[in-house]
Order: sequence, then structure tokens, then C-alpha cells
Amino acid sequence: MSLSEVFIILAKAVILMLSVSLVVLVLTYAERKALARIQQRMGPTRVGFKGILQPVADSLKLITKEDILPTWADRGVYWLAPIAVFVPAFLMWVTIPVTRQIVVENLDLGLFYITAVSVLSVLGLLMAGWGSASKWAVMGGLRAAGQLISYEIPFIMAILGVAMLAQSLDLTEIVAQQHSVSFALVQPLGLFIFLTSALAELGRTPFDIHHAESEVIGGPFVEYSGAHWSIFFLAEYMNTFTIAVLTVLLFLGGWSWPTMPFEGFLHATLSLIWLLIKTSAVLWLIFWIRGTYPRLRIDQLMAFGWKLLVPLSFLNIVITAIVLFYGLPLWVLTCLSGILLVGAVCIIRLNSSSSMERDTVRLVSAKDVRSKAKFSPLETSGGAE
Amino acid sequence: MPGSLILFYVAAAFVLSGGIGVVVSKNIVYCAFSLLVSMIGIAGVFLLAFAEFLALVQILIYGGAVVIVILFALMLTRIEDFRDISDNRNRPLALVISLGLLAMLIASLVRTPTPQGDQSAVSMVELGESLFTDWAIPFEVASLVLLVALVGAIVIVRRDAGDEEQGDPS
Amino acid sequence: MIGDIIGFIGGLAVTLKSTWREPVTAEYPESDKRLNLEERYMGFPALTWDGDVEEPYCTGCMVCIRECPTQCMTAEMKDNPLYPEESRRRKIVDTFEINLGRCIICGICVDVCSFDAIEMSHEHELSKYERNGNRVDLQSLISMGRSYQQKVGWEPKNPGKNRGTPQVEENSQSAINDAEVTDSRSGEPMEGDECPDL
Amino acid sequence: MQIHETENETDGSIDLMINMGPQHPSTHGVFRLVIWVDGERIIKSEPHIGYLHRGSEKICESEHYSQIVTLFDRMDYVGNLNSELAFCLATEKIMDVCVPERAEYIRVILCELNRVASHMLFYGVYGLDAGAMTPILYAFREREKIQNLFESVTGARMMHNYIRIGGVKENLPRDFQQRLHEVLEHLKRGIEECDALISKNEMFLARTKGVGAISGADAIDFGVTGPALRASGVVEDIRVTDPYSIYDRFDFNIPVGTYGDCWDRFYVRVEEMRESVKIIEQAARDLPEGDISAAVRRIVRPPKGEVFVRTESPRGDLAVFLVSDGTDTPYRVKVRAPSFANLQALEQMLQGAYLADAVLILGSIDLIMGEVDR
Repeated sequence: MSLSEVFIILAKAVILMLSVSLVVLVLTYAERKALARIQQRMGPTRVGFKGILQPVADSLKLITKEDILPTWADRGVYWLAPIAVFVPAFLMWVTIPVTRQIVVENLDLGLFYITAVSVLSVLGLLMAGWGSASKWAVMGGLRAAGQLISYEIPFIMAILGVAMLAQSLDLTEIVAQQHSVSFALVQPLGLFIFLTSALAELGRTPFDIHHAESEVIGGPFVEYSGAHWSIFFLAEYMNTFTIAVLTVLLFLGGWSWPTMPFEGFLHATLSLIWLLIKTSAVLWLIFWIRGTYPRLRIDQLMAFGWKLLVPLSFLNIVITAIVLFYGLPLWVLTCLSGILLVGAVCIIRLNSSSSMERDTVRLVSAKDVRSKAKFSPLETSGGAE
Repeated sequence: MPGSLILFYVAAAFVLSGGIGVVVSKNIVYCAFSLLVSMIGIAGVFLLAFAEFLALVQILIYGGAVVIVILFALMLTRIEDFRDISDNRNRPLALVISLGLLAMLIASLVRTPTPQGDQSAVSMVELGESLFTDWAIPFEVASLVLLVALVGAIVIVRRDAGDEEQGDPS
Repeated sequence: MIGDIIGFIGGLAVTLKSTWREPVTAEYPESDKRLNLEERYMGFPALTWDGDVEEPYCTGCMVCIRECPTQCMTAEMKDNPLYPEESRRRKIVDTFEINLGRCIICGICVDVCSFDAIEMSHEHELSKYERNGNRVDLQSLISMGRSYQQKVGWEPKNPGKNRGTPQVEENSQSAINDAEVTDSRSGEPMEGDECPDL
Repeated sequence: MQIHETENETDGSIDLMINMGPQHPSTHGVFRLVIWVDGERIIKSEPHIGYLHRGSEKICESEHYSQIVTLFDRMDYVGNLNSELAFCLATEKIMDVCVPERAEYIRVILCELNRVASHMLFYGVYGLDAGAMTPILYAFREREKIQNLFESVTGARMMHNYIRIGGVKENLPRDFQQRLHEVLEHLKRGIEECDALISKNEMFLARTKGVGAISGADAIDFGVTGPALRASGVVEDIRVTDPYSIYDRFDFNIPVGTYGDCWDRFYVRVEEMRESVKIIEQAARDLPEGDISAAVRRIVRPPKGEVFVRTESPRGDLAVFLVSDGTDTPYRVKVRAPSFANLQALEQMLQGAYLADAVLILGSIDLIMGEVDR
């Protein structure tokens, strides 16, 4: 390994860092604006044109803020935790291609590398929870560990389904395979599992139980402030973007365009733009879900993961294997996958806790109550039904 | 000195410092973190030996799952109970066993011929084929053992039948 | 409707629909995007100014001070130097101070005032940098009141009684004195009290 | 790391003691709930109140009757007009004042609007408790309309001091009927939209169904009133069963739940908003012309005696016990605050709940700490 190679790697890392930071800045602005639109608010408007510099102002504010170390905190663990969350989020980007040409280092085991590295971020959350010496933080950290490990399984299994279809773990190869038909059409169930478990991996609504503000007050991050807190959120937004890009690459056909008329630089640029358009659609979906849904409870979350998503993800692999093994046409897989998806929605709908009759509230006319000569509330009580 | 050698020393330093940390550290949570450092160092060694797949599995299983489950368990226990443990009656026994293990490792190291020349990574296709043809039975047996462990864990954790599910069985 | 059957899709539809609506919020300090203050809006209390004789309506009778639930006001009365040539008011307010940090904007002072001398102005942005910045003296109260009067075209509710110009009605002099006396005894029956049970 | 733990006597495991509040974001004010958890499950709970105690009842003893109305504004600061009404009714009863018809109708219209506003706030905050961030903004969108209307009538958005002893402070503004009509049309749409956003969501149902259930008999024993009691299946609404003001003239329904769980408590309030809109429509239709206040002296001196008045505030049975010694200040004012009584059932509701449920159960009682501590 010569000096120039080291230099190239360093340069690539710096460029990646800069572009990812830029993406995060844009993403925080986009999320705030998107949520504001959903809630009929205006969102940031002050800093720069239409508030476009708001993320910059926010980051400056966070950086200049005092870093607070709780008295009983475990100093080393407390300071290292943000790094432990950030590094895996960053490392994932090494192998993600944004066009066929633009990628830091295309690995043959790209997909496997991403899943392996993504697991490590749990550790940072646990460290943050434990090091903060706060009960809320510990609870948040434990919730994070339980949730993230559980949803790792359907997440990997959904990826595996794609890998089986593409017969490769190389992301550029997977995109190339989707030239004619994107895997979202072949495996709608896979897309569903991937997106749901990815939301859980990200800790976003409706699976944001590990930093639920109304329950554990921010969970592992409760004691952090200033720059260290911002690193956590840098990592979170990086992961969000990663998941969106991965969804596009794995299921929505990546940058592939039926007939791209251009070559060379123009081709790369157009591919990148096309990919970004698809990515922003996925991101909008994530924001939309955040703007709509309440949060699940930890036991419901675990039940959803283990009782529904894990079996479904195995079924997904089984039907994919059957179709591939017998060389059946892909529309068979589409049908099977679609049937299972509809079944899954039905299961959610008929879930024991939500299927109890909804109309438990009845209306008693005031006239009827008044007409009773001597009224006693318990006599007319309908509580026993 | 070639670059890969430098990287090897870095990885080795990770492995050793992590290992020493596990043994020396008084704080049991630090032990777990040291274990993770050691595991990642080992993954680095695998990577240098062109065993990419193994390296990633090392990170995924040991770094990601095992250490986190250990930490999870530690945080659910009372840390004060372990804080004062500085000595154990079984220390001579542990010494004998670890020395024996060391001897075994050294012996196997000495007896194994060192491959010369450039190594290339084992291709994933080959790995998969050998895993699911020659080694299919052991693979299945291993997965069965894991399944049994999983079911056993659920049975143990479950307090009484009919109660709601407790936590996760991972 | 599918939203009724599968609720989590119905919720998405609701949020999607409102995404295309105009925002209901506005940017606060920009003057053209503010909410309109209603005519009856109760801002901080201010003293009104009698433009005809260039003096405040307030005579410093202290009835508002006695009735204030939070005791946020103080006032002093003096002999009116303009009386009787230019003004009908025998007494006039000398100092008046409202502690806006204590004021709860209940409007009781306006209700009890017999001279239309205090009004709930539309002032509502009175953040101060100093701790004692909330203590508003007579001068600022009057300037608040004057801008309020100009804004709404304020007229005294009881012009016959409360206009300060002496040429309006010489014989109403006795009325103003009566009013003063009545108020200093505050709580005695006022005219128009017809409820038979009392 | 310092963690306060206590040994669980039954199985020797460790319970973690957690202070939920007074700085916790979802305790709806400065309320402290000490809970002992085993993992995520609550073993024991202990509510601590008093962080917002301002001695309102004692202050009442040194204020004139007309000044006390402002204190009642600040007890239940979300249902201000209902609080004001309770005190004014008590004073009117002890003085035996006949309130003019028009004033009664104005009071009912405003109080019911206030009830909708209060329940709207509850709806939004409950969504926030459950982890959904949009409901509160939708709720505030609707609530703002009501507040604007209040501002045009009373001059204030929250602390109105509008309902006075013997009537109301001022007549309605000229365009009131038209504006009220607009607000009601807006509200009807808004209530349906809020309902569709969260009430049918499976996740929300799963979170609230069967959580924090309390039976009707238990609820009565704890002194729970208002929507929380009706959710347990007890038909008890003071507007109907012990009518005050002119509530016996209106035709509306009382929403009654079945299981007394968080879902019932939530949905009873949603239904109540619809019923309140019905009452307002009827009252606005029948609104007579005439005086807006009985002739009452400025300084009220009720005769010696005592009186007890119950009203149905948005949170439940808001009762005022007033003792007069014939002077211009009352001898004693005792407020039976619904939030305070409803809070007593919290421990029972929290039995065996999860930590995440605690937030929802607390939210479903719809506490106003200003009223609990007074």
C-alpha cells in the first residue's frame, strides 16, 4: 500500500463525510418542512431564504452549547457513546453506490457488510444509556437494545430475499438486475417487511419507543447536550438517508432507467438525480408516517416483530426459493407475495387488542335519563355488559 | 514495512488490549466493552487474511449480537454485586486450564504450515455450495441446537402460561 | 370507505389531505401577518386622556386600586391646577403606577371606574429587559391610553358626567362631586339597583 | 452509577424506583408520580401533588366576591368559563338572584364552547402522549377558532372574567351569531377529521384498549366524576341528573363507555364534543333578547348562610361550597375539584400497567394541575 493509496482513501473519506453532512443538513430541513406541511404549519422561515439555512444555524447553536457531564456519569463511556453511534452510520456509506460510477469502494459482499456494520450502532445507544447514570437513559438504552436486535432479523431476511432474486450481494449488480422490473413489483411483501423493520431499526415513529419523548424523555440521549447530542442526531439522519437509499437500490430499481440516452458524465449525473428523486419519495413516506402515527408499546412492538414480521420474512424467503428453484415466472412470486401482504394487513387489523369492538361508547339520550323519576346512576349502569 | 503489516499490528493491538481489558478491568461493563474491542480486532485479522465473509460474520454475530446480549444481561443485573469481586477461590484451576489452552494453541500454531504467497478470498459461491452440500448436516444440526436454545429461553422466561409475552427471546 | 376499515390507512389520508392546505399559522412579529385584535381585546390597562382640556380623566379616586384583586396599582391625587377655569375636575391624578407583572388583566378596574378614566388598551407586547421595567408610570400609561383612544376612536361612556370642559354644563358640577363621594364610600347601593331581593 | 432499587418481596427481583415528574414532559404540569418498575411493568405507584399549590381557597377568604371570579379562572385554566360559572352560581344561589334569560343562554353557549375547547386540548395532548405529534396541531387549529370567538366576546383568550355574579359582563358583539355559526361549521368538520386521524388507527386502539380499566363501582368509590366516570358505564352527568342553569331545556346525549379503559375515556370526550356542538346550536337558536345581568351591587354582601352548588365542568363534577358570614368576603370557599378526585383513582388504574401505559392513563384522566392543587 503506497502513500498515494492512503491519500486517496483519506480524500474519499473526507468527500464522503462532507457530502453526507450536507445530506443531513438538507434532510433536517426537509423533515421540518414536510412535517410542517402535514400539520398545516409553516416550518422554519427565518434563516435565509424560506429558512433554508436553519439547519446551519441549528448546528452552530448546538456546537457552541455547553456540553454537560452528569455528576455520576461514567466519563469514558459517556463521551465515547456518540462516536460509537456515529462511526457505523458513517462506515455504511463506504459501499453504497449512488450511481454505477460513484461509489467509494464497491464490495462484493456489500449488502452483508451493511447489515454487519449497522448492528454496531446498538452498542452506542447502550453505552449512552448506561454511561449517563440516569434511569430514563438506562431504560431507553435497554429498549433500544431489545428493539434493534429483534428487528435485525426481519431486516436481514428481507435483504436476503432480494439477494436471492438478484443472485448477488453486490449493490450495483442488484440494481443492474432490476433493469427490466424492479423488485418492489416482484416482492411487495419484501418491501413491506424491509420498510417496517427499517423504521424500527431507525427508531422512527411508530417504533420510536427507545427515545420516546413522552415516556422516557429522549431515552439514551436524555443527558446529552450540545455537540455530542448533535452527533447522535447526525447519525440518526444519516441512517435515515441510508435506509431510503437502500430501499431505492434494493426494491425500486435504483438509478436504472429503461433507456438512458446519454453516456459518460451526463449519464452519471442523470442517474444520480433519478436516484435522488426516488430517495426523496421514500423519505417523504417516512416523514409522512411520522406525521401520522402514534407510537407502539414495547410489548406490542416485540410481538409485532417476532410474531408477524419474523414469520413473514421467512415465508418471503420460502416463496422466493420455491419460485427460483422451479424456475417459475416472476409474476407468480408477485401474486404469492401480494397475497401474503394482504394477509399481513388483515392480521394487523384483526389483532386481538385492536379488534375488540370499537363502539364501546354508546349514547344515552338526556331525555331518557330525565324521564326517570328517581334517578340512581348505578341502577342504569351498563358497565356489566 | 508493508502497509498490510502495519494494519496487522494495529488489529493485533486491538485484540490484545481488548483481551487484557476483559481480564483486568474491575468494572464488568468495561469488560464487555473490552470484549467488543477484541472481537473487532479479530475481525480485522480475518480481513487481512482475505476472509471477508468471516470478518463480517465476526462483527455481525459477536460484535453486534453477543456483546450486546451480554451487556443487556449485565444492565439488568445489579452491578453493585459484581463491583467488589476481586478474587475467586477457583483461581488455581483457572490458571491450569488457561495454561493448557495456551499450550494447545501454541502447539497447533507450530504444527500448522504457514501458507506462502498471495492468498485470494474464498468466493461466496464456493462457500455457499460447500456449506449446503458437504456440510449440510452439521449446518442443520447447529441450527437445530440454536432453535432448541431459543425455545428453551422462551420457556424459561415465560412465567406462567396465559400471561402476556415477556420481552424478547433473543 | 377503506379508511374506516383499515384505520392506519385512513389516518394517512387525513394527513395527506391537510398537506395541501394553506398553513394556519403566521409569522408573529411581521405586522401584516398578525391576527387582528378583536375590538374588545383586553390588553394592559391604560389611562385615558381628555383632549378637550388636555388632562387625564383620572381623578385619582383610588376605587380601582381598592378593587384590584392583585393590588397592582398605586395612585396619588392632587388639587387640579386647571380648576375651575379650564376644567371641571377639582382633583386630578398626581402619580399612578401599575405593576404589569402583577396585573392579571381582569378588567375589574375598568368596570368600577366612574370617570371612564381607565381602559383596557390593546397593548400586549410589553416584555422588558429590566426587572422593574414592568412598573409603568403615569406618563407611559397615558401615552398607551392616548394611542388606544386614537386607534379605536374612544369616547367616554358617560360624556355628560365625565367631560372635563367647564362650559358643557355648569350645573353638572354637583353630579361630579356626588360621584366622587359615592365612590369613596364604594359599595353602597348605586342607582338602578332594583333587584327586589336585596 | 447510582440506582435506587428496592427488593421485591415476592420473588426477590429488583424493582427500580423512578420519579416520573415533576419535570417529566407528559405529567401535564408539575405532578410527580413515583413508580416502582420491574422492567417495564409498574409494581407500585405513588402520586405526589402540591407543586402548584397557590392557596386559592384561602385567598378567596380575603377577596371580594367579584374578585374571586378571577381566582376561579386560574384554577381550571383550560375550562375557565365553567369554573367561573360554578362560583357565580353559588353566589347567586346564596343571594337568591334571578339571572336574566339571555345571560343564561350566553353562559351555556360559552361554557359549552369552552368544553369543546378543553376536550380539543385533551385530544391533542393525548395524541402527543401516545406519540403522535400531529393531533395537537389539528386540535389547536380548531381550538384557536373558539379562542378567537371568546376574544371577541370576553376580550380575553383564556382568563376571561366574563361570567359575573348575576349575569355576564357585556352583551354579545353584533356579529356573534354569524361568527358562532362559522365556528360551529368549522368545528364539526374538525372533530370528524380529528376522529379519523387517530381514533381509528389500529396502533392507537392497541395502545388504549383495555389499558387502565376501572369498573363503574370502583370509579364511584374513588369519587371519579365527569367523562372518566361515564367511561366506566355510569350514566351521570350533572347537566342532566342535577340540572343547573338552563341545561334542562336542551336535548342532547350523554356518551357512556363500557369498560372504563383509556379508549373509553378518550372516546367519551370525542363524543362529548359532538354533543356540546348540539347544545350550542340549540342555545344559539333560542337565544332571547333582553338584559344580560341582574342588578347586583358592585360590592356583593350575601346574607349569612352556606350553599353547595355542583356543576359539570369539562373534567367532571366541579362543586363549590360557599359559607358567607354576611360581609363582603366569603367566610370559606371550598372547591370540589374534579381533577383532584379523579386523580385518586390513578393508583388503581396503574395496577399492572406498563411504564408507557402510565403516560396514557395519566393523560386519559385529563388532569389540570392548577385545579388539583388549587
